[in-house]
Amino acid sequence: MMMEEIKTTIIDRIKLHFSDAVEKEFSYNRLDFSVKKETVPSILFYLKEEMGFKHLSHISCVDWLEEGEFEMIFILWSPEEKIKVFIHTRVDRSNPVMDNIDMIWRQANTYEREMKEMYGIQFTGLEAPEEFLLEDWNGPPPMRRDFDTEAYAAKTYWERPGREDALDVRETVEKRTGEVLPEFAKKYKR
Amino acid sequence: MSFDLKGTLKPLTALKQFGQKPHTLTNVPFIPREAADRYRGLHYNNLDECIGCGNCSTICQNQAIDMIPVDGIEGKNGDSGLRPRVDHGRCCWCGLCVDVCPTGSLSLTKDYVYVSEDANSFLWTPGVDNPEGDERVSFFSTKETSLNDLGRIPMPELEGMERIKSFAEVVLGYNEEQARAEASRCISCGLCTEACPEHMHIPEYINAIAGGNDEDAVRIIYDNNPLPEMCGKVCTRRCEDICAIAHRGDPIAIRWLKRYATETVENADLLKEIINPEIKEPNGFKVGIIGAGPSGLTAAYYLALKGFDCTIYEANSKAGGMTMYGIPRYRFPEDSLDKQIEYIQKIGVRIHFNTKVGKDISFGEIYHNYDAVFMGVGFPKPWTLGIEGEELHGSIQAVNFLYEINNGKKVDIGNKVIVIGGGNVAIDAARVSARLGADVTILYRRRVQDMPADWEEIEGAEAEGIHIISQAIPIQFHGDEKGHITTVEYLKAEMVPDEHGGRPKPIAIEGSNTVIEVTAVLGAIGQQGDYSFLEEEFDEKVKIERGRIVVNEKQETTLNKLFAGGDSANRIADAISAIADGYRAVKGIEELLMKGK
Amino acid sequence: MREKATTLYIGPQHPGITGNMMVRLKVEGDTIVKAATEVGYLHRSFEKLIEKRNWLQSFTLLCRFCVPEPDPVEESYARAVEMIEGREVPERAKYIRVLVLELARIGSYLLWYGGQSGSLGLYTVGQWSVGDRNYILDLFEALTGARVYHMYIWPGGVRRDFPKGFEKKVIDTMDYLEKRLDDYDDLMFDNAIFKKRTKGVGIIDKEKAVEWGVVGPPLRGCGIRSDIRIDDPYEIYDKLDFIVPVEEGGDIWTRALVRRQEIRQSIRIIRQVIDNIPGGEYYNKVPNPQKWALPKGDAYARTEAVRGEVGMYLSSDGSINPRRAHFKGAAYVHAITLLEHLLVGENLADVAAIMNSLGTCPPEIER
Amino acid sequence: MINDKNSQKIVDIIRNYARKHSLWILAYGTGCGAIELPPTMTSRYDAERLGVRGAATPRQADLLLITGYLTTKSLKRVIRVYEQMQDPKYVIGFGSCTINGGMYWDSYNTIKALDRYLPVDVYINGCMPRPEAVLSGFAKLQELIQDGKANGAKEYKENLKWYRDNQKKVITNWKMPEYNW
Amino acid sequence: MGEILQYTWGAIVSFVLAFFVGITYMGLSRIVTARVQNRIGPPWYQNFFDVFKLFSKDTSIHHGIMHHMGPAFMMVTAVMSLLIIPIFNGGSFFTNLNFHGDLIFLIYIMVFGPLGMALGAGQTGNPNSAIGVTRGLSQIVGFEIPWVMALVALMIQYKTTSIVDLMNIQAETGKWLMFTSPFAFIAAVLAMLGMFRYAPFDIVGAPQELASGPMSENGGKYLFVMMSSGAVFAFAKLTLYVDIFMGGANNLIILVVKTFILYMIPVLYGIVSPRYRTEQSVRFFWGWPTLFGLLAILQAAFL
Repeated sequence: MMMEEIKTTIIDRIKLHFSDAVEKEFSYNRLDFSVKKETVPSILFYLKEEMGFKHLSHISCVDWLEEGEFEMIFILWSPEEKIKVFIHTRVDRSNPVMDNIDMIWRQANTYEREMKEMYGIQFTGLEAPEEFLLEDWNGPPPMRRDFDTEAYAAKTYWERPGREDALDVRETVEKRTGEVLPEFAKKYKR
Repeated sequence: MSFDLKGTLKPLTALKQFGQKPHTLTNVPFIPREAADRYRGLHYNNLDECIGCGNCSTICQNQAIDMIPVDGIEGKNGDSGLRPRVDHGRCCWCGLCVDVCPTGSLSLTKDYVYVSEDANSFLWTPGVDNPEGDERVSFFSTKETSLNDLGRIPMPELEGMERIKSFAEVVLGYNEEQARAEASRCISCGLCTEACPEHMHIPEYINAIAGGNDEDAVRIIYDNNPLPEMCGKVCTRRCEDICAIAHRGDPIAIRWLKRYATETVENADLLKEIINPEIKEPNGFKVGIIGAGPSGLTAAYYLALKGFDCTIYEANSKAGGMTMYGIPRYRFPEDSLDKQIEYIQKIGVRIHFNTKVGKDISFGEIYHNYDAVFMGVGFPKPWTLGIEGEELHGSIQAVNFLYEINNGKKVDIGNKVIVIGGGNVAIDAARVSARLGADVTILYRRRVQDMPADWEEIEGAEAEGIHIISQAIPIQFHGDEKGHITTVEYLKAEMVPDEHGGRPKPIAIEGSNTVIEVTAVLGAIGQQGDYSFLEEEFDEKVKIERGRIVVNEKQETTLNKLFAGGDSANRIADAISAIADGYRAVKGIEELLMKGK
Repeated sequence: MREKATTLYIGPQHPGITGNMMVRLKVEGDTIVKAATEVGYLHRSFEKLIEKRNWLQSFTLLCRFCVPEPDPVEESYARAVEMIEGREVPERAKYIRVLVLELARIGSYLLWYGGQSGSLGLYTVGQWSVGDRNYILDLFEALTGARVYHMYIWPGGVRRDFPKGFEKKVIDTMDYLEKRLDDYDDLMFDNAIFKKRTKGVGIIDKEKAVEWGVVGPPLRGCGIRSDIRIDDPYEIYDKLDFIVPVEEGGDIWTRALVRRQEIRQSIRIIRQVIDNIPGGEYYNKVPNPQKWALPKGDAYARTEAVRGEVGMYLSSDGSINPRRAHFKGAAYVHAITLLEHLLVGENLADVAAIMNSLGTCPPEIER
Repeated sequence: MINDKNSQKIVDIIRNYARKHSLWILAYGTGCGAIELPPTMTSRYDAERLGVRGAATPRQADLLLITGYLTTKSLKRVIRVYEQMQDPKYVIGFGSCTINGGMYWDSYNTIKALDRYLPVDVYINGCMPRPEAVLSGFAKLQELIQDGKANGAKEYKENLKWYRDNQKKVITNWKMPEYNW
Repeated sequence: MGEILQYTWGAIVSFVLAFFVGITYMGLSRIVTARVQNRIGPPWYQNFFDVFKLFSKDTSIHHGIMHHMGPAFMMVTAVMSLLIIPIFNGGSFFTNLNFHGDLIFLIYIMVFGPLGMALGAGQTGNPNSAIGVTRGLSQIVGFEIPWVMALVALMIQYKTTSIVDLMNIQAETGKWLMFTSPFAFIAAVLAMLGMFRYAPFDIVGAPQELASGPMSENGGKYLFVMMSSGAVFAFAKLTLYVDIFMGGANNLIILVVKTFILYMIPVLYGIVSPRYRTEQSVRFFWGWPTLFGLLAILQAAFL
């Protein structure tokens, strides 16, 4: 079967079973669906058991701070059809709760542990040790975009002194020529 | 109880290695091993080539590179005077700093061993602390591997032969996409601001354009230049000469980007809305300005913003001075400045057109009526060649020629024109003549590469079919019995190096006389000032040296409360330095008048 | 009678593991009854740092994801960027990339020889193979300018062209290696004790393998022909002639056999690349790195590394910084859920060997 | 006449000579640097020539190699390991990360300057230092030992409070036995 | 009185000799290993540096009295074994304390060291040590069987339990026992592989899972004692083998040559072998080596 036909079949079947799925096609062997977060476990289960997407390639999370949402991406791979499907879903940033899917794929447990720690997303019914990568961490979930790692590092870890005499090239030239940069232009400095 | 005989004995064959030569490198660590030819080891910086642009410091994701002053290196035009110092407690030897170095001065060497018990000793300046690294350079960037965008986005232009059919503007201007792409080439080092006489905030407005904020770009440009459209079209752009990228490739098209930014604003009302200048309450002082050239307009604009009451007296019917009347329309269309002049008038500057000082109004009147006077009168009078036959009919001064043409008058030049000179005026005259249908030849004393005109102009001229005869010194014009010029006689010249280290001088070769037939000759070897409007009482007080009014760093002349700028006061004699003069004069005037307040 | 269970910690720093990772074991005698992986010793938050760096600066961090074989990570990132941007890669660059990837594969397998045999106490193979790996690293040094952190494959192509005489050097090294591989076989694969130690140890169930997320040589060691180079071909792998070796069994031994054959396939690929490499450009230059912005979009690029699937999920919001760069390494699955499952019931003495055969790479898990 | 001072000196010279030629390393392989250690220890570079060999436990080791960045979680273990080692003991810091943070200067989870937390005798430049540089580092340390200048451990003992304060500043949950010599 | 002095001197000289030869052998084995591994390896005297350095290290950690005793037991075992093993043929100076029945005594005393070690390791509380000790003892159980069988075969065949007697028999007949009792010799050599704890029988201190096993908590001076006793013990064992199977030695050179050749067997085999798991090594010893031991006994009993 050609890749296009396979894709059409998949889209048809998914749309039949999951009315909220919005598809987006990409070139070659990629196919995206956006679904509501409640649909995620069932669509994943359906894809795995009914459509041969046996391999869970990846689970990722993106913080869209400005939109107040987390985007979660599940990437599945079908070893038979050689096609990958992306499942996108959005989770409210202020109340990030997701369904746990580690009964579908055991290894999802690890991803969920990480996301819980790094983004503060709660997975209902996730059984795992509290800490994953961090130890004795008491700041906000560090991968959230509003956490400023540079400021944290500067505050927490001592830095070797001796570099305070560095000059800014632009300012040096400015000073020499007597140029006065207006306040509003400063944000365009490199 | 099976026994795997093969499996037991076969491994024993490994013991044969006992007799083989060991693979160990015994010299290590006592004699360092030579690294590969491309090895990324410790840094080396060629301090003479380095221009201190700080691009290495910007690209470094580890913030390992600081720019620091180094003994023995002074900042100058095109060199910040700073040199990179590398914190080897941060460096990851990725070599990105090398790949982005616009001059290629920074490189990595084959040295890789540095061991110390002192943690603070890992902070050192390449090239200063390892001058011997020169010979061990291994990882360097070339034009080919450089990460800088070396190629300029080509400016859309009319086709060469299409151009000479009319006076339509040759340069079409960038569209948005092109402008963004061109602006993205900039590495924002800001060295160009030093070359700019007006010290415009170049990297900032380019960054604004690159980031898609054209309005901010306009606002930044207007911060110290009220005539960006003029600069955007005809600036001599010293900034581009020293552009960091120009060391390897084409400089950023700073001028075109400025032009793009100003062109995004459609009319004066919008301009005012975007810039939204803060105009101070009128402070009661009146300033008179002679000449609505770049310097005069600049002074008027910023003085007006500061609450001064400004009046400009302009001899012609349009503002812009030499840019308006000396530059042909295909480079600088007539309506170019309308929007800006209108805007300047909108914020309260009065301009009296067609009012020639010395004829329509006396200088004395102005001087006595105003609290301060700024004078930007330019260089209206051409130099003459001073050779035989110059008075012949058909021997025309290029400046006058351009003035007439720009005023819409006709000048009869026939079909075979010689232009003498190598400056922008000469090229302009030649290209205008070509548009009038003449076959044009330029005679220039030195070589083509010595021509002071913009290279783009020269290329443009050549594209339009204009011949250039270099190393040619005209010695005589011959005319017919009607007093009309017929031929030009010139000598070939050879270039002799100057013993004082200046640029080579052309020396005429005896007997190499050549004669060309012509219908007209346009002389373009320079202009001079005309200060005849100064009445006697002032004439003595205003000190003039070698044709130029002497001013101090605040543009103040030797006459009290008289300020001067533009061609008549500075040697560079281009629009942007005139603007700079005007801008400086504003400060001088403000200081003079507001002293007590 | 049940013996009392002892808790034993393997790690965090332990001669048996590359990198820092801890496995908390409950042992009864020498038999493991429970295993729990504890990671986090190497977490330096690359992904957070990448969000602060621009698209080109990020590239320098990538090779640090997994130290023994950094190039597939660079490759995945480069390809993900190219997917988002739609940037074309010159043909020559594709060949060079494949060459680099395969050299890296060989180098990594040579290190694995050392690890696998060393974890069973056969240090001589390790001394040879890790020593011979230096010849691969010498090639890298000549090509990329660094031994380990090549930082060579980047968006748009590769960083530099071949140096002079490089092709010959590659072929010479391959000739040498092929000779040496026979020595390794004599000592390692023909070794009765090695067979005894590896056969039937750490068996992965073939039926469950795909679901468990097993990839790479461990999956092929279960008898499943799965290789991204074939299944989801990238660069020029679809033009090359090579075999994906498969062995039935699912234990350490079959995984080792797969790797042993793969290293020879890699040599074969390298010879083909050197024979067929076209001329021309090697780099489709990216714009000024300071202002290089990618269009909005996302991409997931996967590369077959020695450990299995190495993927990079990139999300761009249209700015000059990546919105999110999420790296997935095979060890992320292998060394946690799979390892915890496999270790139960095994002998304590086999822990290091099992971890090695799964391609455990802690820096890849923790990033 | 042999006076005590001179004999002590001679003993020191002999002792330092033996110490210098017998460095048993305990590598804390934090990712990066660990990758150049196998080549250093194997046939091509063969550190054993210099008397350097691996030790399996901290009790037996003389030399702690910190081969790169340290996360706070690792730092806690490293301190413990260092304190378990027996005098005389030395520390070598590998690469940029141990000097001033290296690539991870803005990471929330890694320390920047190792010498705030442990006394470091020798730093090796590089990211990562290649085996030649590592061997040079060993050679440098040997030099220092011979001259009696590698006194990191002594310094640690003398300034324990300062070190401890720094350590506790980054390790929020200090649940370790105190230094127990 | 003179006799006692002679014994004392003999004991001291043999100890020093054993120490030097043992340590040198260790160094040489490292060179041999290195050469097979394509390396140059350390100088032959490297282990002297190591030993001296360990001696000069501070030792500030201890885990109670048994922890102290562990290495001491080992040293005692090594010295005692050395003292009852005659070093040269005939000479009374190096006969030391040997007596009739010393072979039986040796069988006991040689297990004593590891047992002491076990007690010491047990007290450290380090689980690695504990598991290492368990493994070590299992392995001893493994190789003791063929070893004892080989000795029993010799005892039956030559009707003596004295090493000196065995040496004398060889001297008289001019035939080494390794030729007259080949099965016993093979069994004994295979057992020796286990005794020396080179691969494939180095599971006791496998660094991959146990750090250094029983010695995990021992550094500095403890390790110094252990290394020294190991060297002395190795020399003693090798001398024993030479004495009972290879006709003993008349002078130092022959002794060194013979012991070195014998020593190279476990070293070389170790270079090319991965290690057995505990139960695998026990199974190994109870397999072929035990069979050879049985054959030796059968040979002794019926031939």
